[in-house]
Amino acid sequence: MKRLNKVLATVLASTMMATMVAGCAAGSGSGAAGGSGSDSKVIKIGSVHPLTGNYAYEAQSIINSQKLAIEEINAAGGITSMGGAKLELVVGDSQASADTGASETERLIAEGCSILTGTFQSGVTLTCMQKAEQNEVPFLVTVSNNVAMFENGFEWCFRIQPNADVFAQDFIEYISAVKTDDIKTAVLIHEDSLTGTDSGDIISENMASTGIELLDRITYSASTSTLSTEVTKLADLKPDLLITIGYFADTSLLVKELNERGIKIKMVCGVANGGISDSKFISDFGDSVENFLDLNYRFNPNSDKTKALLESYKAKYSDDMSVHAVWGYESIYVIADALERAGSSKPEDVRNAMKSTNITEHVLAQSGAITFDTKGENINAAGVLVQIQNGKHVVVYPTEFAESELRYNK
Amino acid sequence: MNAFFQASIDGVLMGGVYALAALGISLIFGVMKITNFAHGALITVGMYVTFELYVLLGITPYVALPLVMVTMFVIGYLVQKVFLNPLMGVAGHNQLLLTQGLAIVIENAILVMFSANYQSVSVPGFETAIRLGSITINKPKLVAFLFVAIIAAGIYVLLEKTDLGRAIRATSVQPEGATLMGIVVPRINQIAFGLGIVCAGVAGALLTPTQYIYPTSGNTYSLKCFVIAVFGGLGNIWGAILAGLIIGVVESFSALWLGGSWSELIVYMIFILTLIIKPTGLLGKKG
Amino acid sequence: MSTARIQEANGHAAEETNFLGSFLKKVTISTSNGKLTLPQIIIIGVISVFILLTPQMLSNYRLNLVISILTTAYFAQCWNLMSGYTGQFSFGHAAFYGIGAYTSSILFVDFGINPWIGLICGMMVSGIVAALIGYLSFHYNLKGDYFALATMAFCEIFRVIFKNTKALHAASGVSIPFSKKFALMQFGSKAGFLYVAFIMLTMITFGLYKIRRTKMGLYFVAVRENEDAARALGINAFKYKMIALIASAMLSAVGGTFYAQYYLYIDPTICFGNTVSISAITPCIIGGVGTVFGPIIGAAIIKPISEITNSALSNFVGMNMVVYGLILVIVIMVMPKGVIGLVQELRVKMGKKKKTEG
Amino acid sequence: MATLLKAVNITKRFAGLTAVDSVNLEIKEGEIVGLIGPNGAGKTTFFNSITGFYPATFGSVEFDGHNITKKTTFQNCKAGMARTFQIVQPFGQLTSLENVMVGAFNRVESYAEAEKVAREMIKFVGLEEKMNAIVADLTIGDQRKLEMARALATKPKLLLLDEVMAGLTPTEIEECVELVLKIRKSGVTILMIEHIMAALMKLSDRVIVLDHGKLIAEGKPQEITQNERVIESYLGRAYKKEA
Repeated sequence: MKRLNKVLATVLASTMMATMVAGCAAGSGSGAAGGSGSDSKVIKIGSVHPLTGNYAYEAQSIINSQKLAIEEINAAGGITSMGGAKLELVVGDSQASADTGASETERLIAEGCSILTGTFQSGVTLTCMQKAEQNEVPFLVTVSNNVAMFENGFEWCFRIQPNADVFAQDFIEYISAVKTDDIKTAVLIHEDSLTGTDSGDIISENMASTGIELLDRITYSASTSTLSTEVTKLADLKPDLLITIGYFADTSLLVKELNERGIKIKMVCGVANGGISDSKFISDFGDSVENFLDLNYRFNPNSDKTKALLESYKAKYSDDMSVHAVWGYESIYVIADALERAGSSKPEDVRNAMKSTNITEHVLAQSGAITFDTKGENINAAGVLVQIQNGKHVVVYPTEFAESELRYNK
Repeated sequence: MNAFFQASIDGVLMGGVYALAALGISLIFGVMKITNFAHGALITVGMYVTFELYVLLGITPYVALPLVMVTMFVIGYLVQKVFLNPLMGVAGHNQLLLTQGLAIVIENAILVMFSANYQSVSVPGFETAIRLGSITINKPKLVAFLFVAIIAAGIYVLLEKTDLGRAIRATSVQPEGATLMGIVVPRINQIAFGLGIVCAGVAGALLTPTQYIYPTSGNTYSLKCFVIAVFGGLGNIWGAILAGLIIGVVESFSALWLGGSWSELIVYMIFILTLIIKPTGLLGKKG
Repeated sequence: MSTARIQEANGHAAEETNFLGSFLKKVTISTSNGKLTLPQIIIIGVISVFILLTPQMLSNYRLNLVISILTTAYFAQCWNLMSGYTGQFSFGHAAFYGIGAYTSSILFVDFGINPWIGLICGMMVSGIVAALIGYLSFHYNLKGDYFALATMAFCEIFRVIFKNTKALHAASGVSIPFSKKFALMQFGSKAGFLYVAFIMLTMITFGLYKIRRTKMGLYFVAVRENEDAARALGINAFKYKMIALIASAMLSAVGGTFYAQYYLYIDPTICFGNTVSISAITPCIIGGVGTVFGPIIGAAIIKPISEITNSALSNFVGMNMVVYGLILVIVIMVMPKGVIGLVQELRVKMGKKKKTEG
Repeated sequence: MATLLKAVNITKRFAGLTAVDSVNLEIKEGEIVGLIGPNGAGKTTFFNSITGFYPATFGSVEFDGHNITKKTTFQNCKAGMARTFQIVQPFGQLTSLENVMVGAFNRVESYAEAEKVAREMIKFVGLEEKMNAIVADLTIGDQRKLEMARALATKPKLLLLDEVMAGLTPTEIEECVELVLKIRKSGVTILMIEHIMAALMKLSDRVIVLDHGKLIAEGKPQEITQNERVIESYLGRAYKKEA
């Protein structure tokens, strides 16, 4: 045992030394790699997501779709304005922690990424954006809907997805439009992290304008192991409309409890809900979640491009493409477009090109082009109302994107 | 009133599962004075073992239970043998960081092997709850509660009525003395750790019909188990059970009256009060 | 102060015929003797100069790594003061770190109070909280694992409170506007932060080194080694545990404010998460608990390892953490007393070998 | 001679068990008092009650003219009461010098001065060879001596020794006896628990005997050896063995 220890110690010590030396050498080598010239054949795009930890599943799907987009672009000849330069995704793992996210951001910048994408959790995203801003490298948010993030006067950051404010406003608008007269009361239930509270606040403030009475607002911690008491509360209130904001696991817990107790609610509507908009949700709950609604970002169901994308994703990863993944996919196309126009992979040129983005052909369910305002937010970002019908997600509102009529529970 | 009864029942049932997981912590701490921070990760392992058996053999978690127990025992036995026994003599903070390191390894090894996808196990006939008037009782949790009672009783008998149990208890009181009596302490430690991990694994297995399985799904229980184990009195079986039930009910009622976000606060306050007022826990002997 | 002692030490070293043994002896600093030898001073000097020159030599990313090593080492030293020196093992040091970060950030963002003043306020608030936690724990004689679990519970309580209280920004956290003004405690470039972090670490390390040779320092260690004996020798153990805890908490608060000013965004999990507390403990255990330089050595090992596993295995999701965890486990198994403990053991072994051979 | 310690009616109960039962004791300045009794007679508990480790259930203690019943250990130490432990309680990872310095700081503030006092005390107990050794590496005998040096460094008026000679070799016992006499000469009053009867006979001016928590005899060593009750309860076997 002692001998073993000694051997282990020696191995360990030498590995440490070697890695440290290697690390330093690598560091000095890539020191000035930040702005590799336009003649380079490979353009690096950084991607920081929580690949380990609680959000590993969602993060993985985003990375998958980014890789898919890059393959498509490279197969189609890369960035033509730069002599067919190829794109490469450099992946960083934020481990769901802000300072790891920040240091991964720094690493990807050091490795010469022209632009970064990330990171799913708003807190981590914000920290990473601060780092990108300081290093003067553009940062395109894939998924993170916190409003305040873009109120800091950042000049290098962009976001194509709708923020929590847009979600909540759209929700209020759409629900006013589609509600029937027998829907008089509502309960809002959401998880208590940034994602839930952001939209939750705006909805509870504006609920009155829809003419529906908000009976209660129930919050819980997303990592909870049970929601039975919350559902008990809910059962006592008997709302006509249940509004739920949460991730996949907690929303599933909620639905499980509702089903077990046979609680039927006239209308269930999520807001950017990680559960209801996931196809696994349908396969797990079947008929019981029929007619559930979700106000969420989504791909445009009526475009051929989308249909092809969904098929190729499924073929490649044998899993349905999640709603989050769409933003990973589209983010790469937005970047490729900027690179094409910039004709350079210098972060500054990419940023300037990003500012004048105007993409009309995209897979998103939003009317109008992808184009950024001065803050860096996508002006036309919008949510759509999705419903589960016959075991499929279909868009039911606004009519521009609708695949089907909204169905009501009797 | 209805909500009151419902919350009590939900609390008690959830408390049963907490109690079982905490029992493992209590046993491990009681015998080896190890604060096992890998407990949550091992609960997850229990879930995945159950899930794999469900996928491969198509058996429900309840049928799979004996196999889960054996697997978990072996895992626990080996973890103690390979990682913890060599560290038994050194300062406690090493074991703490070691179990923390193991938790990282286990959690991410699962991620590598099974991907981060949400997995679930369904038991036919268990999708709906039992109804008694307006009160509903969750079937998987009810069954889990029964299993918890059986396993707790089993561990009680093992500890109190068998030679092995006596050896374990002797080791927990005084390892040096036990050595003098001819007890092979390292092996007893391995068995005790194995048993503790069986508790974690069974808790995980029993939870599979009620929740999703993903690489970090056991983590939620980790801290709560410590609270319960200390609250009940470290090393005390009935204390852990009682404390589990109390914490389950407290959590349920604080969620009802204060909201789920604050229920954790109440649990931790109870914990600190226990430490201050009676550090030996509910049923622990006076210090 | 004690020339006799130095002579003694020198004499002792001269006896050591084994070159490597005597070298190791000179390089390691045990918990028990307080004087630096010349080789140690030289090594420290060289490393310091190297660190101070890094802004000229390294990329931003490497600088970020150096800064994070320095701040991690600083936070670990804070923990070392109370848990390493005084033996009160805290598992919830994030509480003090978080309170420091939140106090200065909220004062700045909501009330326009300068972060430098906020830093002082953070130290005060953290000190008061520590006094409260310390009183409850020490007055009721919580020790060992029980104390560790209590601190962890206190930390969780803070996390829940901060997460759910609107006035404290709840889950939204606090985002600090970016500026380049020294007056606002932002130093424009990474180099500025690096120097500040270096000064913080140097000061706390120097303090820990010095205090070891004072009455208070000796009393801290005495309480750790044997509280009953300490009390029998006239030491008010409660008082010294309180001093160590409060001092450690106030210094941790500085680390928290630094984090907030450097990363410009904090939220309840970033500040009060379990991983934050663990990040203070890990370097100490790797380097050597209760030693002056252990936490620095530990941070200098563990941070690069996590960087390297992240970058080397970035395309193999999860493996980065598996390897990191395994390294952690192996390190603890091979060096239960940390790097410094291992080096001391090797030294003793080599000394003995020489004796038996001779 | 003035009374240094006056313990009245000291009673200590643990969960129903009475470990010390109404014990009265008075010690005069300059005395060496021996405390004997069979195992479990409550001797160490009595020490702990007097020194404030755990306060007595009933009774009062007066030390050097002050009532110290409610005082804690460290306050008593400041007032001039020092003790050693039945099982040595060293600061294992510190050097001998540092161990004793901890005691010395009871009276002095500066590090240099404490070091001076500690060196003197270590010389006093004859451990100057091991000044810089890590205490955990010392023999039990040396650790006991060191513990005495540590206690003496606090500059006590009263020193309570709890079986300092247990487990020592005959030569070491010899040295220890000399040491205790030397301590007395330096003006320190001593109360000692001891099982080594021969040593106790040589050292003590007075011996008190505890049995089942009660004081059963008190007097000069010779008187005690002839006391029927003492012989019956304890001394018979032990004294014969020693003799």
